[in-house]
Amino acid sequence: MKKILNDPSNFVDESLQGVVLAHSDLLRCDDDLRVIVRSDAPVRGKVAIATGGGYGHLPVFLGYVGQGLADGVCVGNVFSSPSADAMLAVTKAIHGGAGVLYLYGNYFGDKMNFDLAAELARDEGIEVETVRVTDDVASAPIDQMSKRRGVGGVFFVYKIAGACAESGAPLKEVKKAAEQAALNVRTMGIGFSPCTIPASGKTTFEIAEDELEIGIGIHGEPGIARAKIGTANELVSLLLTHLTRDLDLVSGDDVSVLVNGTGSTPLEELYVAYKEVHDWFSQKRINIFKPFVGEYATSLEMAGFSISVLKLDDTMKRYLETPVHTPFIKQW
Amino acid sequence: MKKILNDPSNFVDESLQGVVLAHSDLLRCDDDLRVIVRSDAPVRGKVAIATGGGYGHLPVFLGYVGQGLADGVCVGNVFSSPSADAMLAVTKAIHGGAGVLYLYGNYFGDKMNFDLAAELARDEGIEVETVRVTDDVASAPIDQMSKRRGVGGVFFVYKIAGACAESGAPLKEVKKAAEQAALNVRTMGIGFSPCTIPASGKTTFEIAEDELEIGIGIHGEPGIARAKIGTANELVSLLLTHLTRDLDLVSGDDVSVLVNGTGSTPLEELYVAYKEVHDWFSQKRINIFKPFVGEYATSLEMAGFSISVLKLDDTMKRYLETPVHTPFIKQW
Amino acid sequence: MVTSNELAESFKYVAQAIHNRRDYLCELDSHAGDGDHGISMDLGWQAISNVESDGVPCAQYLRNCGKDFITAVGASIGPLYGTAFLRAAKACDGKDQLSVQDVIEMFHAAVAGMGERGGAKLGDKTLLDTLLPVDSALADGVKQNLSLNTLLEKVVSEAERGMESTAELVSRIGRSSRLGERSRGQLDPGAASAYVVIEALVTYLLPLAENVGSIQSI
Amino acid sequence: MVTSNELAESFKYVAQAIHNRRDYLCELDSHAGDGDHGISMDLGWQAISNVESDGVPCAQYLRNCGKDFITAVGASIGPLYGTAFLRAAKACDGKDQLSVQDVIEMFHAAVAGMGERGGAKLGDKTLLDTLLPVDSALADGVKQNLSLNTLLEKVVSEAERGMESTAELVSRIGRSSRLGERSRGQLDPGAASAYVVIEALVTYLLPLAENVGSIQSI
Ligand SMILES: Nc1ncnc2c1ncn2[C@@H]1O[C@H](COP(=O)(O)OP(=O)(O)O)[C@@H](O)[C@H]1O
Ligand SMILES: Nc1ncnc2c1ncn2[C@@H]1O[C@H](COP(=O)(O)OP(=O)(O)O)[C@@H](O)[C@H]1O
Ligand SMILES: [Mg+2]
Ligand SMILES: [Mg+2]
Ligand SMILES: [Mg+2]
Ligand SMILES: [Mg+2]
Repeated sequence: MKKILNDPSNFVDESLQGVVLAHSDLLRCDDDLRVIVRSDAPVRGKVAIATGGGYGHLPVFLGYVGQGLADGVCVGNVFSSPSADAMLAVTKAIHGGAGVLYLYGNYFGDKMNFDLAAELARDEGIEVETVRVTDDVASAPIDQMSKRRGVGGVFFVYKIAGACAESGAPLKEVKKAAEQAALNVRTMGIGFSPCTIPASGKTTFEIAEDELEIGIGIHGEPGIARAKIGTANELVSLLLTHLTRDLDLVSGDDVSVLVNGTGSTPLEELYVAYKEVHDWFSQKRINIFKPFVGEYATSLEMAGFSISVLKLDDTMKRYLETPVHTPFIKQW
Repeated sequence: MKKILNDPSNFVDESLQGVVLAHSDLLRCDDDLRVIVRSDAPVRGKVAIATGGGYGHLPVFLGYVGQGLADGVCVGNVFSSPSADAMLAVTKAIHGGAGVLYLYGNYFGDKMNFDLAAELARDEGIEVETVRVTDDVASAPIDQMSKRRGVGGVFFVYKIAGACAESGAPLKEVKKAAEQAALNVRTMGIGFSPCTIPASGKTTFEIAEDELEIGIGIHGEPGIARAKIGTANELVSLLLTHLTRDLDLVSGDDVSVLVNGTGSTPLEELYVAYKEVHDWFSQKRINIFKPFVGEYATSLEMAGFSISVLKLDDTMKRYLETPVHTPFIKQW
Repeated sequence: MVTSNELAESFKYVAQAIHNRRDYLCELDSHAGDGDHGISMDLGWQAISNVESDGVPCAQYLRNCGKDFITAVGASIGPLYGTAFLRAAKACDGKDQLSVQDVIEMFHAAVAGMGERGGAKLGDKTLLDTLLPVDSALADGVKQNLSLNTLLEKVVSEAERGMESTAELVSRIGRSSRLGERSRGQLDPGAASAYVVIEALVTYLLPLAENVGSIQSI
Repeated sequence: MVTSNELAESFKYVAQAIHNRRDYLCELDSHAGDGDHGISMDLGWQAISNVESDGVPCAQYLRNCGKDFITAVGASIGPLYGTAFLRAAKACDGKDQLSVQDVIEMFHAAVAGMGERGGAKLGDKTLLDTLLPVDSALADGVKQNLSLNTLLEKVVSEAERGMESTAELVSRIGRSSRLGERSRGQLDPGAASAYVVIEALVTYLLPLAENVGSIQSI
């Protein structure tokens, strides 16, 4: 295992220490390293957004804490849910009097912990609402959308909900904006090679030298098929065919697109993919508004990429333009 | 070779098409894909900064084109110098009447092409100066600094020179700022595993499962030693010992630090390294001002990291704070 | 009547049993899960061992157990046991000491809470496959007015049967459901650790239950 | 006297020779370099084949060759040959036709330009190891007032000797210098392609040189 590591069991804590030391201007961590909030939290009168989940997906989730996105995060071990206790602590630290939205990817562990935290927070008089992101089209059929996993498309939901909260909207409205985004975002990924979990030294899956996992999840969960390596054109067409069908996209629609690298796939390759995305949508006369290319949701050093498509209305377009300022994601 | 690719010989051009399509708000490419400039070039009256080199190091070099950094770039094939012709074209496209600074990493191919381009540009009446970055301490002894390669520390030189140019300073002064930064920046890297060149399908080097290349170059050039895997603490101490000795750092000095990932090393691990950097410098009573952690100079999917240290004076501190706005690097 | 000190004694006994089976539980979790189940359970029950009971009313004591469990553990098991203790606390709210009937109701509330928290049903290959049969056995035992002794023996055999049923099930929920068919053939770690909990509680209680009569008479 | 059309004819002959050795040159470059040398040289000389010479003065023609070479090729070989042609152009500035002496001076300027551009010395394992001996042979030939025929034969044997010397050298400059000792044992690709250039030029010129006398008499 070639990693920048001391004791593997301290991996998450040491990494978080590094984050907090490097970005003390923008992030704050009071005493529990697993509870990190934007440095100006709580923002009085603003709806606060809490997120969280397992570690190993940077910039998900920690990287989305900051102006224009989320207010606080709780961080679990690698690919493992943080505790309800940490979630409650985040909730209290970011609550600015206007309620808290729990916004995270749909996984059993996270759901159980966040639901329990919500119960405890309500006991303390904090209004809490929840939106779970279920954008991974490969993880369940569309008529069971609530069973789908949350993957890279969570970025768009943070972006929309964060902008709405920043605008001063009340909790109900921020929740609605998040739901609207979650309803209109779809993602599908392709895995080339696995990553290794530091604590166990195990890889997340096995795959042949000439095979790809189509529809892979961000913990290496199996997708819908194993396929031989194809050209960039073939891979992108495959993903976009699934995504546009699932989203019912028709010519004239406006979308935003995220071409996301899962870890060790070079940015140079992601732009080859983006060129294919551009050509494919042009040909279908679907308009791309504000594309994003880069690492937005990773799985440590897993090689591969995912494409997320967000179907846009005018409100979402406006929210996509709202400035964002975290140590990991900046836009203005 | 598991890559997002069509015909490998079109890799660079297709990737550049993706970049230009995704970022047409900030970048412009007139007819030669290998010649890319900031969208508002030429900026009248401002010293223009041209850079360039082989492809495969994103955000180096292309990613540093934009407000606060460079004005234009010429892009070669993977790990191969662009042509003097492309450099001349960039020079003409960005020249705003105040002269052009050529700023790039010290490699024979790039030097020959840029020097020839400078000759041709001067023939056309454009004032050109050159600063080559020689920050890689592992590539030659300090008394042969001009033989050293340019690696990740080029980021700091762009940052300082770009900020100086943005301030309206004349060419001589911008050159001096760049030289000052180049003189005060040092880098050393460690390679864990190689990358594969798309056109040839070959890896850049071979290395055992339990070995690291200490002092590796950004094309996989051999460093000063092969070593067994160590802890994060050991690796960082090793690099910082070399760097601080080479820079003659003493307690009380101010530095900026860049912990750079070379491709497939996860951000989570880079922050483990940053924690070690922080502890090491604290212990030596050397002050870290504005650290940077992330991918600033890569070698496709090479695994590993490098540390760059810039010894600061007050002017450089000020320049480090100047806003930057490229599709790849943003700061404000 | 059961006091919070007596609850605490029994929980310490459970904690020791879990600690002894820690590696076995991790091993079970390494097949379809992430191999941490023994560690998580051990952390959680260790935390419970340290909860003060002296002079603390039962409900408050149980609430503190729940809170300390979730402070110690995230993952899946944290909110499941955390919820169980919090619901148990709610079920005996206001009571200083508990009758056997109270304890049985409390257990029912705890298991129901786990079901609600995770949305799992019998047969989904989770700890509920151990605990739901126990819950039914308790309810039936009350109806049939069994002796405490007999009931406890029934409880342990139901728990064991439930746990063992998970070997042949396909996981339909939680981390291991990712594996689909490949999750078949191994005990569910949560079901196995729940059996350790039940078995330890029963082992602890049996000597105390020796001379007491039928449940409804206590 | 040599016209730009005659220069163009000889360069087309060189371009064809390079094209024929393209794979061989790539193969040489694949040991210590990146395997593109044959492709780069081929691209560059192909570009030169297409430069218009009809009615263009020699200096202008050579300048256009240099510019088109660097438009076609980056890498190391682009600026080296590009500089060579541009310096050759400068050396014959203002002249419409060239004497053999002019051509020899022009060649010297070209090789000197390559040395300046890359900073390489004799023995650094580069194309200069082929070209510098040729340059010396030409200078000596002029001094000794050899016949053109004899001189050309000397030129080709010096080029060959120079190229072959690179096999045993360690690269001290350019991409292959990264390899240090490991670069020993193979011909330098740039030295090999420079030999192809010289050999082609000589082969093209020899028939024309048959009936002319000593250099200084032409
Ligand atoms: N939704 C759920 N409902 C009930 N039990 C569950 C659920 N999800 C997981 N479990 C139980 O948790 C056990 C795994 O616990 P643990 O390993 O501590 O958590 P994690 O899977 O997060 O690593 C499983 O064996 C199963 O019995
Ligand atoms: N600094 C230099 N001076 C002279 N010749 C050089 C220099 N650097 C490289 N060369 C020549 O260039 C050749 C390699 O050319 P080529 O493969 O086209 O370029 P690259 O190395 O950029 O791929 C070498 O074999 C050597 O002869
Ligand atoms: Mg587990
Ligand atoms: Mg776990
Ligand atoms: Mg080459
Ligand atoms: Mg080359």
